[in-house]
Amino acid sequence: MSELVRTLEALLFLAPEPVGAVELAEACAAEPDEIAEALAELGEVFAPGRRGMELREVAGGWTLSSAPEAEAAARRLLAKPRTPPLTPAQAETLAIVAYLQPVSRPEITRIRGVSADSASGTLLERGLIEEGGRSQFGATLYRTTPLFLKLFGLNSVDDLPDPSAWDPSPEDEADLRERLLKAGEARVATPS
Amino acid sequence: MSELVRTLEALLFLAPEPVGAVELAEACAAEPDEIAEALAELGEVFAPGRRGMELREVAGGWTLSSAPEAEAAARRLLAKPRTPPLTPAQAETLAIVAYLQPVSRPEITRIRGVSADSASGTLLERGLIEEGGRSQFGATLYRTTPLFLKLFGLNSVDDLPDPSAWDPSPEDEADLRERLLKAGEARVATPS
Amino acid sequence: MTVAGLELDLEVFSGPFDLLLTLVLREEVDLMEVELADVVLAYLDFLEQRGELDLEAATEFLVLIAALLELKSRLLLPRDEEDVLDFEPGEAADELLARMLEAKRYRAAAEHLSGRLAGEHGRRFRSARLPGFLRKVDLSESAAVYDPAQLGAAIGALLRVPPPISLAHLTIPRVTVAERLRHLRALLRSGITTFDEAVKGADRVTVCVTLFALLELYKQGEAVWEQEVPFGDITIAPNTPSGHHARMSA
Repeated sequence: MSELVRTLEALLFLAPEPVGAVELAEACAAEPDEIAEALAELGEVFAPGRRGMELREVAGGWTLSSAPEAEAAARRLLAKPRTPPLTPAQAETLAIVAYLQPVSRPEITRIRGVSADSASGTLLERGLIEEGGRSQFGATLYRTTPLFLKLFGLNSVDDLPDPSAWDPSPEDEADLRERLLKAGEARVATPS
Repeated sequence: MSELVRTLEALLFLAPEPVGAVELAEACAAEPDEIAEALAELGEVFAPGRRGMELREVAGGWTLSSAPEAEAAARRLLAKPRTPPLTPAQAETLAIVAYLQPVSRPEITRIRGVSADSASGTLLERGLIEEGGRSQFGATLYRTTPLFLKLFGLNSVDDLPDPSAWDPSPEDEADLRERLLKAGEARVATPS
Repeated sequence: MTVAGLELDLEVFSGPFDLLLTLVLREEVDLMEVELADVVLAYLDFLEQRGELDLEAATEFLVLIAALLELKSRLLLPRDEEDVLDFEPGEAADELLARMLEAKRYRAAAEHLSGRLAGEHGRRFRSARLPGFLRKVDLSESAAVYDPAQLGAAIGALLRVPPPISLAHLTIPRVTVAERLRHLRALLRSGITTFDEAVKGADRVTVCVTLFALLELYKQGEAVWEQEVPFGDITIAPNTPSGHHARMSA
């Protein structure tokens, strides 16, 4: 392991938050391509399944995380769960904030059709969303946090898939049409 | 690297304090001699001079620490105030503390209309504000720090810009604190 | 089973709820002919059989049935004030469809996010205090990085008092249910009457409130009502033991 790779390992071990390649280059007094090469080597060392740690690129920077295989032991030692799963209401609220940010609470409510107060409160408390300014009427606007990106393994919100990917497909439409015809026939067969 | 060694590596990476061999054995559901063997193997991997981290046995048990060779780079990266752009919530909270100091947390909440716990926590952690005594009702009071002045390029808080340039109704003669509290209460009363 | 699969057996339609919704939105089933009360009853039956309340599914059902009720009420109301009516039925259906698609899109995005989070399960990050040699910050080394104007601007924004909410666009109710109850009871004292008679010359709000009053009379057992054909006049009769059976088509 070269000195630069060792230094990078030490920095990523110490840094409380993901560190961008530019900052790493400055701290190591190295050129960007040297850093890229060293990060690639470190990525090999900490490739999934090899070690107790993994090298990850999240929230716009590089960081080390524990390997998922050690989770059972980590839970026993640290006695606190990683991140509890989201309830459907929380996941929906988070999805709306992630895609439409900055977005106000009334807008979230309009899209969900039900109040999002409790869900957004929990998301704020868990640090997954934060206030990001105010609308022209003074309503608080919400956006996602770097912690959200970290916990969801995303480098940026641009990595989220295009939501139109989940719109009903032409096949689904055709399927519905077919069910319509069948239902129509059934009605003719059994007049009420 | 065996599974047990990988798990130990993950645990020592995550643990903020040194961990004793007995606790490690319990967390890994392994026998003491297996742990001793695994620690010896890990000690080989992280022997001084080999990696960016070192495995060390200290008073309370086993711990990973950064290698001394990386100290200069670590200082360049981390031994400096963290100054990411302030979020709107942080800027609001910091402005309230700067202009009204000393000011209590409940007062900040009343002015903002929403809780400032997370923002003030971050400002405390970054050393921009600090606790400075208690109000007559026992609430913690906040004030700005010398680091705050330094990072804003100010000689003293008297050099803060006159808010009248941004004031929607500068002709209002009332005290700044009273006006902020009144506006905050009006915001809470207005559903947005 | 979710709300979508709720099996319905209505006069004009039999099949799953989601299909009914699709047909209504495509205007292939006339919403005017769908007895939404029967849909609600079918859902209540389903809940009873199931023996437990799935809050998410119940919420979904409420949203959908409320949207259908809104649409139907727009179709049912008299159309004499075209300028005030903001939606054509087709437009309303489009809006409903767009709203459902939007909600569906973010429900799918939510599932994606939950899946992502589950995929990251077990990857923890280190959170330890920095070692001592990194905690000492040299003040003289720190440069000014923030602009004091940001603080002035934040204070200025906090001084802004929100404009009072204008209620001018809301109709102030000038007519009460109690008043319309008195009116209906007076009409019924001289025998059978009609809804048209009861709301002759009245404005839209009064028509609505009269309908509420009529529902109240029906609930109290004071009156029964009948509508022969959709859009036809509603006949209202004082309830006698041998009286007509009430039939509601809302």
